[in-house]
Amino acid sequence: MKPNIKTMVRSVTGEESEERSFYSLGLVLSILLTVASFATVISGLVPRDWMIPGLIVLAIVQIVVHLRIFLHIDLSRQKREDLLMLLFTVLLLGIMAFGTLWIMSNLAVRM
Amino acid sequence: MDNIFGRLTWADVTLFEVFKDPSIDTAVASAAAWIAVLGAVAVVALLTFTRRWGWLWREWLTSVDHKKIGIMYMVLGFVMFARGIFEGVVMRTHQATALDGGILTPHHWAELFSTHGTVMIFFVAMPFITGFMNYLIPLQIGARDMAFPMLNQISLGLTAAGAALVMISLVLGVFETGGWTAYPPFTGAAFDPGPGPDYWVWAIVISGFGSMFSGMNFAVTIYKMRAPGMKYLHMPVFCWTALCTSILLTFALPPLTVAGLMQGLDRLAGFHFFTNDLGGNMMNYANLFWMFGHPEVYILILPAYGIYSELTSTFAAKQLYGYTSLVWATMSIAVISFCVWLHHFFTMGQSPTINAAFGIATAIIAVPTGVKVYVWMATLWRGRIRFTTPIVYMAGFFILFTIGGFSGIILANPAINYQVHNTQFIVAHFHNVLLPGMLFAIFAGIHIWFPKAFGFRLHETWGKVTAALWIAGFSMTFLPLYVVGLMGYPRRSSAYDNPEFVPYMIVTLLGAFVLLTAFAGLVGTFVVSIRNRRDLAVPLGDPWDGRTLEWATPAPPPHWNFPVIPQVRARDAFALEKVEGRPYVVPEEYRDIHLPPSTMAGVMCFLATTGLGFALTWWIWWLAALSAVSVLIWLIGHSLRDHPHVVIPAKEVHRSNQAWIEAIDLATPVDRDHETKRMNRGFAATDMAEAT
Amino acid sequence: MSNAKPMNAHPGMNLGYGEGAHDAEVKVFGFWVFLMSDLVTFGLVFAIFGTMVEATAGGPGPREVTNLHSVAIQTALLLGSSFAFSWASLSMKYHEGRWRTLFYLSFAATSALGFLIIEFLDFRHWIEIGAVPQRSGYLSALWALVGLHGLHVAAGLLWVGAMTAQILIFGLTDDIKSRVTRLGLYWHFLDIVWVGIFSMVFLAGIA
Amino acid sequence: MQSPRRSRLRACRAPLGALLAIVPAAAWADIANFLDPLGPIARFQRLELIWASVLILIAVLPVLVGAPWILWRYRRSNRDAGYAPGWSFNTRLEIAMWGVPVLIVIALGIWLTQATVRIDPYREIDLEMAEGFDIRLEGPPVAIDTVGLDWKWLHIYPDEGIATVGELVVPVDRPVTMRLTTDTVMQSFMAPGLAGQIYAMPGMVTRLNFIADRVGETFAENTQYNGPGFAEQRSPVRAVPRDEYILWTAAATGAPPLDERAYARLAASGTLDEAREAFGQEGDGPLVFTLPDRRLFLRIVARYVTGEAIAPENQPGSPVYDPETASLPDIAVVFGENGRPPSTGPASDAFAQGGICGAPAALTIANLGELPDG
Repeated sequence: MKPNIKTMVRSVTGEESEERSFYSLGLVLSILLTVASFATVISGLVPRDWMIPGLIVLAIVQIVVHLRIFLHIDLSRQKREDLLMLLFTVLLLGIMAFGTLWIMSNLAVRM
Repeated sequence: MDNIFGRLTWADVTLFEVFKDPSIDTAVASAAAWIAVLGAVAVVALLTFTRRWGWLWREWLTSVDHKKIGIMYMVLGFVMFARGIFEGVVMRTHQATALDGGILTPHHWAELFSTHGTVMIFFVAMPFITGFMNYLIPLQIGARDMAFPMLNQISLGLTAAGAALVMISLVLGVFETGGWTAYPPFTGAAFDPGPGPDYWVWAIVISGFGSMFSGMNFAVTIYKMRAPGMKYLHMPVFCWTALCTSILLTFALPPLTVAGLMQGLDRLAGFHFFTNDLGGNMMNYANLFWMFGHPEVYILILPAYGIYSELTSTFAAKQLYGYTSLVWATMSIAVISFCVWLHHFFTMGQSPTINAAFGIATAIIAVPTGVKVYVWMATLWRGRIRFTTPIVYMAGFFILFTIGGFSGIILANPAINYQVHNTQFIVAHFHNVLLPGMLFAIFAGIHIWFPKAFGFRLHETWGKVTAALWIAGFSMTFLPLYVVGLMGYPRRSSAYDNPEFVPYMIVTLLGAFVLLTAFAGLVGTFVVSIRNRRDLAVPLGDPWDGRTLEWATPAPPPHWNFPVIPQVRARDAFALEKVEGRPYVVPEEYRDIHLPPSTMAGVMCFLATTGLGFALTWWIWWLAALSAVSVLIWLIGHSLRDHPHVVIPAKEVHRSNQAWIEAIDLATPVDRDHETKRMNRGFAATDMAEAT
Repeated sequence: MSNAKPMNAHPGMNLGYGEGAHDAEVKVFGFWVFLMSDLVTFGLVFAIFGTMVEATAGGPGPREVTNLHSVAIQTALLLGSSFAFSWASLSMKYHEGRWRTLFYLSFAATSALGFLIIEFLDFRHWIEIGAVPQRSGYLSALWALVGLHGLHVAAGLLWVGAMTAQILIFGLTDDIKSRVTRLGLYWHFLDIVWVGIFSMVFLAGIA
Repeated sequence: MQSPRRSRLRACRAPLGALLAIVPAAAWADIANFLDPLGPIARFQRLELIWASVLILIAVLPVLVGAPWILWRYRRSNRDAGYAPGWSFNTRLEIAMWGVPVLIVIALGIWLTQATVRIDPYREIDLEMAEGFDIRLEGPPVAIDTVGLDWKWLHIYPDEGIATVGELVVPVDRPVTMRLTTDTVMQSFMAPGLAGQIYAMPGMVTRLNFIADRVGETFAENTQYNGPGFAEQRSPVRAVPRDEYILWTAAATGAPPLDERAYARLAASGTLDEAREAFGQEGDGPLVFTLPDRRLFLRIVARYVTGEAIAPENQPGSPVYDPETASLPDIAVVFGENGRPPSTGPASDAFAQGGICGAPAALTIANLGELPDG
């Protein structure tokens, strides 16, 4: 027994505008964060030593915004497998990328 | 375009080398080329004369049935295994004569150890485990097929394309000579501009994509396609190991792909990733390669652990001891295997802190591995062990694999590693874990599941003798290498000048011949079994008193696996039904079954990527473009057509299942004492029921 | 039954319940696994780039290759493309007709095409100033990383083309919706990778 | 100096002949290896091997003994043995299964960390270390710069102003501090009787420290495959009394110079035999040179960090390498007038630690960008 698609479409039109504003929020946040990243480097307001950490933080925040809003990752049950997969990937990537940078920078100093 | 074949010329054809410059060396090379060519011609001729082309195309090459794809993986593995074994024997023959020389030229020797390693790891071990996972996963989790059947076929096509490139290198040109790891800059364009390293790069990258897609496919299948009621902790241990292997395949292949593609860019386009000059850094390659290479070891060994788990519990007629421990051990191995890669280059010059950190991680990974061995012992304890062929392999595994693990933990200590790295000690170690660890499991697994796949058992006496030969051959060939390794004999060395090595190398040579006999024994087992297939037939499907869902189907299982998707309540679903005395229940209602349609996607991808790899190796640019464009156009075209499912009517399912159930009703259950006798038709009387 | 929300699997699908939804869920999850594997690939190329940042061998460095105007335009185009795609997903989810979806999809594609053109102009400029990948390890890593992303975008464009044809032929069937959803995941994923590239390659390069 | 190891690469020597070759194995009994070390580092590694083995045996023995016993005892035909088909868990057994290996690994981990730090190949053998090993230190360290060529090792003694190919001679009781690089592909230097191996890579400098505490002979070899002559890249290492070492260095003063041309010829792919032939030397002894340019090692390293591509004709090991036209970079061009690196940037610290003639302790990919163009 499949529910009638037409009635379902009607029952959810309220949700459409809700989702639209959510996506728009994502767009606004992304623009703000991108502008902040550019400003970090070119405005001259941020001390040099803080630039790269600042860029890293802004990039991570923006990635989380993208994941949450555009890729619909959340803590609900049906997304749990996706989220776990993502976290596991981040863990492995962390091991590999951190390991690579650690090993190679150490080797660079000792060569 | 001055030459439509790029840089390929007549001089690259190795078939006639022996006539131009007769020697043992060229004779070996040309013989190998002729065997490859004549073998291909013979297969084509056989198919033509028996008019089997249509059958091959319809039933096999275009099939998306996971069982058939699994079998094709095994066949591919066996063809390549034959090559790998022969190469091994030629190499050992050379080494036994290598005091100050040897029968081969150093160049040919280098080609041999490089192809032997590449073939054995990528085109024997990988197809074998992929084949097993393909065949078993859907059956064990109660599914009809993989999550992505067409992708599954494409994976096979890509793996076969890699294998094809390695085979083509026998006939056209030379192969790479820097070992299966192919470290630059030795394999870079500055030192080896020839086609050898290109063959390696493209074979590895293309088959690597195949393995990666397989991994994703298996992972999704296990995550999403389990039968209703089958919780994660109800899955057979093999499925757990397969799940972890799939995750490793998904995440560990990217470093290899990246390293391979960068090497390809260095060689083809003059990039500077791993070159000597302009900021290239070969240490990056070592780092990337082993970031793949170490998880790869566990990709190969975990499914083998799964097979050992299934076989101990089956042939001891016991529930598996410590299921949860095994699951935890498997998962922790999967994760830790990503934290140990540096132990393959302890001697590159990094600080002792880093060496110690990775040394400790390596020692830690031994804990779950050790636990597994104890778990299998505990499973056998107070069992009723039947000494069938798989148990013979298992016995060999216990002793030999433990020795391999022993040497592994020794290698984990950087202080010792400085002395034995890159020596024959390493060669002994990894053969010691891969042969008894992985290959024995594959052979044991073949004995167990061959009857499921083909409907008849393998000949038991032949099987046992072969198993004994493998064990003896392995011990003779590889254990002496530990000693010469400690004495400072480097690996990959075509000659030595220490006469003390000679006796060891002669034992090794004898061992290699025992291994060759064992291989012949394996072939003999198949031949004898096929001849006696009527006596060995087990059409009812459960010759070994199996415990998991795949045994609750006829042998061979129908295309759709299960007439009705089973409901699962607990672990060892089929064993439970048998103990409770109600296996083989007739379903209340049959429904139409929808199966994915056949497709030529796999063949297309095979042809296109073989062409692409060959073209990039020989700089035949038009062929490269043609291959890439044609496969893209085909795939897009494919997506624009409708591909209706194949529907098996409920009546057909009913008829087929009813015939099987009726045959079981007529049969008498066979006691385990007669398991290997003719009366075993695949309807088992279970030991477990008697005890409870 | 009447208040069942059709959000059973992933955004952009209103497939109802039953076999179709399960099938779509499996496929979308499978694609998610692929993306994660691809993420590792990108992460490793990033890491290699990190180890080679200083390997300029006296050739052009980050300052010479970074054109912030161009990077800003590329960022805007890619973000716009991503946003347009989410609009396409929404119209696929809430509206029956195919044209509305195709309309937004064409926006996404045009924007991405613009991105590729600007990127191509950048590449041409790099070649002009001698910043070719054959010059140094740094430039090899740069071209590989930016090029890999560009190649993904180009492949995505091809996919949008194929998808458009499929929508025209089949209409918005369950199967097609599931495919568009996967394409959407891919599209947004590429945007995430670009966030990494403009922050860590270009901005950090001149910081 | 005639030793039975002097081998020639004979590709197709009659196999039977090699099998039956009656070579006096006794001559080999005196050659030290890892199992019979000449110095404290290798001896320590051997001790590690023994103790690690003992510790691992605790975990391994139960399997080696238990598995065959269980297989036999619980065979199906033995109806006297118990049968517990449902037995699948036991808390104590679980604790033992996980606990014992964990304890062993903790012990191994602590142990291997200490050992790794203690014999870090980069660590110079000083008085403190000598005390730990209970050996004498007599005299300052001997600096040796080793260059891996296809397919022989070039050992440069910058302080003595000599260089050898095909033999490494070290004095007993004086620490050796070795810097390594190659002028071709990656190699791995190992002298098993003295210390483990370390990779040598073009454009980079790795280090190896060791000391011989008794007179004897071992061998140095390459363990990283680098081409057809790989098996030939093995030569004797002699640890000699201090007086003999002085005599040996003095005797070398009349040797031909290893100038740029001679080096270019030496660097061409070829075994030691072929190098002897090229330099017109009879017999099978080592090649000995004097060293006109004490910065030769540095110049070899610098070849790869000039910021310019290396033409294949100028790259030793390449099939088209041409020793007649090949040249090494001028050190002043690469590192500035005084042969020293720039005084700022991350590179300067590493360079500041450099030993002989301002040679870099570290020449890294990372500091390539910092080098002046000249």
